[in-house]
Amino acid sequence: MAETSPELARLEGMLLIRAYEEQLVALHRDGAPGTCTSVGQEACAVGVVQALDGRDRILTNHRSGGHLLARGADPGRLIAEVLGRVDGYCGGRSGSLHISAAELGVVLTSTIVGGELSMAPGVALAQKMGRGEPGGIVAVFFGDGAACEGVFHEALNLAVHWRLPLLFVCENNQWQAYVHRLETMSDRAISAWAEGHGLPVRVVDGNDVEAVHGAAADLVAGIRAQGGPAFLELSTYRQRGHFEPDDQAYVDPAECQAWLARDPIRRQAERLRAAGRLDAAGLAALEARVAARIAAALAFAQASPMPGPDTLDRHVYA
Amino acid sequence: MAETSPELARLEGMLLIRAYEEQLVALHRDGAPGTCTSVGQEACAVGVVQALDGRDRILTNHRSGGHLLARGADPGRLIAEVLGRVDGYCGGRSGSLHISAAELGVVLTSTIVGGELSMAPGVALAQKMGRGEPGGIVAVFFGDGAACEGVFHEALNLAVHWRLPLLFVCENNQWQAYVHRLETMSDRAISAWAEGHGLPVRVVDGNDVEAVHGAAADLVAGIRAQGGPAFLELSTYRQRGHFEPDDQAYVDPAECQAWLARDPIRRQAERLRAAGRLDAAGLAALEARVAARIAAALAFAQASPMPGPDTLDRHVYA
Amino acid sequence: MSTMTLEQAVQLALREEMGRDASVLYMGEGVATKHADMVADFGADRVRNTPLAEAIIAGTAVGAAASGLRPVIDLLFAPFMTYAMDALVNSAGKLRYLSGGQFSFPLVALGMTGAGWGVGGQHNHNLEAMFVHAPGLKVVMPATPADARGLLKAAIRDANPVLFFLDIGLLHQPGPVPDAVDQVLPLGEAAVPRSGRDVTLVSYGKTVAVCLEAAAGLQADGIDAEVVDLRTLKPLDEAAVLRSLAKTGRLVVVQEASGLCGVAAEIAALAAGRGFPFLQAPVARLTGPDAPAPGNWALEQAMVPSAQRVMEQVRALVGTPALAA
Amino acid sequence: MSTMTLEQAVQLALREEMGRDASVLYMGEGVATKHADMVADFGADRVRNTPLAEAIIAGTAVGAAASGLRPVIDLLFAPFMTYAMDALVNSAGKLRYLSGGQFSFPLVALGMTGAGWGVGGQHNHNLEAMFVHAPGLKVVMPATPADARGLLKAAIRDANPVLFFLDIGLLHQPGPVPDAVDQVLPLGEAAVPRSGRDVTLVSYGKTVAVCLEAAAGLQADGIDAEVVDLRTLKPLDEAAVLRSLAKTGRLVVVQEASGLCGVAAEIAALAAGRGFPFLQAPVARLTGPDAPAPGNWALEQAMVPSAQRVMEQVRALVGTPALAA
Ligand SMILES: Cc1ncc(C[n+]2csc(CCOP(=O)(O)OP(=O)(O)O)c2C)c(N)n1
Ligand SMILES: Cc1ncc(C[n+]2csc(CCOP(=O)(O)OP(=O)(O)O)c2C)c(N)n1
Ligand SMILES: [Mg+2]
Ligand SMILES: [Mg+2]
Repeated sequence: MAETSPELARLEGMLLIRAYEEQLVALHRDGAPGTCTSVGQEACAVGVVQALDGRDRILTNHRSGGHLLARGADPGRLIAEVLGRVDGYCGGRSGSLHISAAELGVVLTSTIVGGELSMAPGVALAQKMGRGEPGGIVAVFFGDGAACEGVFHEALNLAVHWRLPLLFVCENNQWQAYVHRLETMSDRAISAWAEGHGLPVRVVDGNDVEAVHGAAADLVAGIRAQGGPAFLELSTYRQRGHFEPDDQAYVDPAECQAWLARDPIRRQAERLRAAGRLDAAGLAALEARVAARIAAALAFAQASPMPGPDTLDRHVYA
Repeated sequence: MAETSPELARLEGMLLIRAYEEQLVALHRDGAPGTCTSVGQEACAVGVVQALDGRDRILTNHRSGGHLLARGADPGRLIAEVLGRVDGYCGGRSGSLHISAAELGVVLTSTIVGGELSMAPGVALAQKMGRGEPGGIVAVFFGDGAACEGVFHEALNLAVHWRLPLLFVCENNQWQAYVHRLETMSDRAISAWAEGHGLPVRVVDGNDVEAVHGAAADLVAGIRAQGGPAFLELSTYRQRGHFEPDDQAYVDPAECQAWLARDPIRRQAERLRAAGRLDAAGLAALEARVAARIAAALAFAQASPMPGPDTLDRHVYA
Repeated sequence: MSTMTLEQAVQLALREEMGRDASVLYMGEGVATKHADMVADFGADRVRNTPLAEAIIAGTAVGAAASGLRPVIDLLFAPFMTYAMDALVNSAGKLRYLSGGQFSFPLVALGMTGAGWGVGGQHNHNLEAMFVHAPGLKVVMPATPADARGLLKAAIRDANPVLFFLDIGLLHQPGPVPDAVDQVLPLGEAAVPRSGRDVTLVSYGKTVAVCLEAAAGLQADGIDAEVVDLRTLKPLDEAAVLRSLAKTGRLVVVQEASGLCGVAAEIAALAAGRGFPFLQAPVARLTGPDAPAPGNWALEQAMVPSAQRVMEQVRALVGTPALAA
Repeated sequence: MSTMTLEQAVQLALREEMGRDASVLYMGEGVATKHADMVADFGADRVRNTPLAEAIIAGTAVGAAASGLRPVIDLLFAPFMTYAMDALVNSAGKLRYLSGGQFSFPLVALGMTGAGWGVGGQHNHNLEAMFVHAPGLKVVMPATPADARGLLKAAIRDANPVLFFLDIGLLHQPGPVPDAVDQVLPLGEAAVPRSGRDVTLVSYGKTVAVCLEAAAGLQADGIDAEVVDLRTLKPLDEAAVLRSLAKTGRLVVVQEASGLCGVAAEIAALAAGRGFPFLQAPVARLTGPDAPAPGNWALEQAMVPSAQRVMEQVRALVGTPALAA
């Protein structure tokens, strides 16, 4: 399998996220801190992030592993951060829930639901006012739950009215921690709310990485050309529950099964196989490469020391 | 002029509000505290409040004079409150900005923009759960500015999703203190935002008291019949500026002139005159009656004592 | 006597009060999911999952409380209360006053806080002092399952808005709880879980146990420490603190929250004022640092004053020559 | 020296800093309307009216501050900051720490507070202590036009988020302001507008003048009071307070904010701790009541500690026999 292509790269990107998060789950079973995994949502991360370029900035939230890896984060430094080690992106201070990596343009990650929406217009304003790299835009990832917070409304209105270069990416994974989103909003709510703000809105199958990528690329091109914001709602599913461990006893098994059958990684692999661009050996090779990276990452992270308690009040003030 | 009719009563109701607020303006010129008048918006208050009945509850904000008077508040107790006297509805503690009168069902007035929207679903929930009078609904008055606050979005979503008996009444008076609303939102924003929530929405000329009343009555009937909320946007204008005194130097005179020409009181008077139901003498009689009430109210209020400083920490805790 | 965790005690109190008073309502992000049994017993009307929107959860509670209901809202983690701050501080705390006493707001807002989960300062922030500072609110933070039950029952029955903080580090610790159904503990009364003559240790939440451990350790040095558990942070049981101080003449105030303008500052200020005649040594405060909580578990634990530090502090104080002696 | 009001001094500082540094941005509900001259001078990009939405004003400032701008946001009245609390406390205050120092947040949030307008507790609420308690934030509250100018300039240049409170009662009072353009007053330094030997009066904001008036009145009784104006509430100039206390041995802390967990409690706690060796009498706090501000003008004025009360308090203290004497 010598072929490389964007489609294959997207498959590999998704495999990496899956392997990384499965590693975190295994670590958790051995006593490491829990995490919010994005298993099942890999197409959202990969599809959108690959539609951005180096000038752009990303804001994310508690479920950030996919976004960071898709942006090129080092899985070793990510695992180190989850484990609270000094080589983590945040020196072990964040743990899993607010990992940002300024060097990658993944900034200001917040685990306050809606926090990313609150800060994103300011990052976009700075881009617009020439403080970022020329032509850069901002993408903000948030969940269906975050769309219930008032700051969703405030951020959309400000972005539209100030014509900020901001792509809103709602990963509608059907769940808001332990509450199904249909217990908190109507089925078409999120895109309908966005439409009320009068910006371009697309709703896309979030488990189809090519569809996600295509829509994101269109919207990003529109933002760069016209300046104002755009909105992308991705229908997807949180396969593993909210936060490790989660037995998902509260989840309707039929709903879960239906979504498992639409797994984004299998789908992309089948698409490539059907097109004659991937065979079993090729897939196995990709998986092996990814597994090796994660194994090396784990070793790196586990070798990294814990920060000392004497560092407790470092970095409070600038 | 022996005729009495709802239309005439609405005219008289608007005249009373106008006379009351002009009295406050005069008092302010003599050194009394300032107020947010609703001069120019009287049709909103009278049209909506007359569509409610005694079982219903009302929440309002800093610009509440019209709502309170339309609900039957005693102008003497209102002026007393503005002047900080013990006979005010709130014993002089509120002053002009948060006057509520539980005995009239005007509850929980807040001068925090959006405060009324934050509390209204709870009042409606209590009604729905049988804590109010059977069949009662709730009306919440707020401005175009309040629609920018996140709690607007949260309140709409909750009311829709919980099917609360709540009439949202947005008095879109074009201004948000010293900022024109088109500096903060697009022209069709408010109703478009509401529509995104999937509840019945009507946009009505807020300077036509009969149109307001008709729309409010329809929506109230719908709420009583179906249970869920409804939304009424009233296009109107704040003739006197934000808070006394306000020279309105920042206002476009052409815009202001155009709206003054559409004064809701003159309009209702002309409508009745055209229909042969009011003549100059009749109007003068109404004005005289209203003036007499306000004069008596002023005398009452000015005779009311100030609360003593020993009462400073009364009513903090129940 | 039964044995249960603080979390279980909270649920027990809620169930008891919901059974007793049909106007009690329980709302929050996931409460109906997590407590399907309560939905079954009290109905979906009274046990409600909400949208993910703290401002409207709190605002709705305020409106409902003024209209004949008694809402208990679960705001999950204390830092999320910042979204609910307007409803709690400006509405619930002020509208009784500004309306001249027309309304009351019998509501309880629950929030978890404190070290014990290791997920960082956006989940663990001991910000209870912010609400102590705000007028019109009461604030409770129990240290034992029995107190959690008794105080929550009192909070639900109280006519005022009560912020009720649950220390994450205590949630799963078992403790004895009396079986009597109506074990209501009045708000505003401190407890003295250990009496002593030489020094007063004042605390609340999980650091009460730290003080008790320190007191046990100090025994070996021949130092007899009294431990005062504030339990309610507002209204503060000032008399209990002064009573203890009158006896011991020495005071160490211990809290996990950061120091500046915290509850420990209030207690120390009380001692410096009305307690001054009793003071034989400086008042010491042991508090968390002026820093957010880190995600790293060990660092998070290091934020909490330890029994070791309390003991050292006490030894230093007792060594201080009594100025008045 | 020019004479200007505190409000004018704030505008002057803003203009100076905007002229000096193109990354300074001024945003808020109506700032462009009220300061059309600044729009003319600095452009509509840098002087912006915002939607009526404090949460996103503050959040936008946080995002912009981390991205190379220096926003100054006008949140109008302090109680409106409750809507901005998440952005200020959870984002600006914590994300530097939680990111391991990757970001800094050079922003200033302005809010008016204090008696002087008579429109009630939803406009006047001295809640500065809430922000003093929160990690990662700095807090300033000047008492004179000159200090307002110098401190605001320092706040704008500071790399941290600064809450900057303007006392409504001082806004329109004129005072001398030095003409030098670069009169920057470092954050964290108290002033001693009056020195004395017998008692220390610590305060900030409008009650500094109350203390000065009381000090003048006490002169007649032969009591020589020193007045310390904190100016910055965080970082607190503890050394200045202790220095004065070392000299006088007696302390009265005066603030308009309510007492519980306020800045006066922190100062009193400092005195009870490191200041204890100096204390010759109880530390007295004179604060506003634990009540929202009423709309009634006279009642609102009555919330503010008066010079009369300060004098009575001082006389009582000086009458207290020095325990150490
Ligand atoms: C303000 C706030 N409220 C509640 C939480 C607890 N919480 C963390 S994630 C989550 C669900 C978020 O749902 P959604 O936005 O759909 O994102 P998802 O977890 O599904 O990716 C909740 C309730 C929080 N972190 N912040
Ligand atoms: C949270 C909050 N922000 C700002 C203000 C100051 N303020 C009072 S009224 C007002 C304008 C409100 O506009 P709108 O909602 O349209 O009502 P209107 O005054 O036009 O009736 C503003 C900004 C406030 N009282 N509360
Ligand atoms: Mg979700
Ligand atoms: Mg308006």
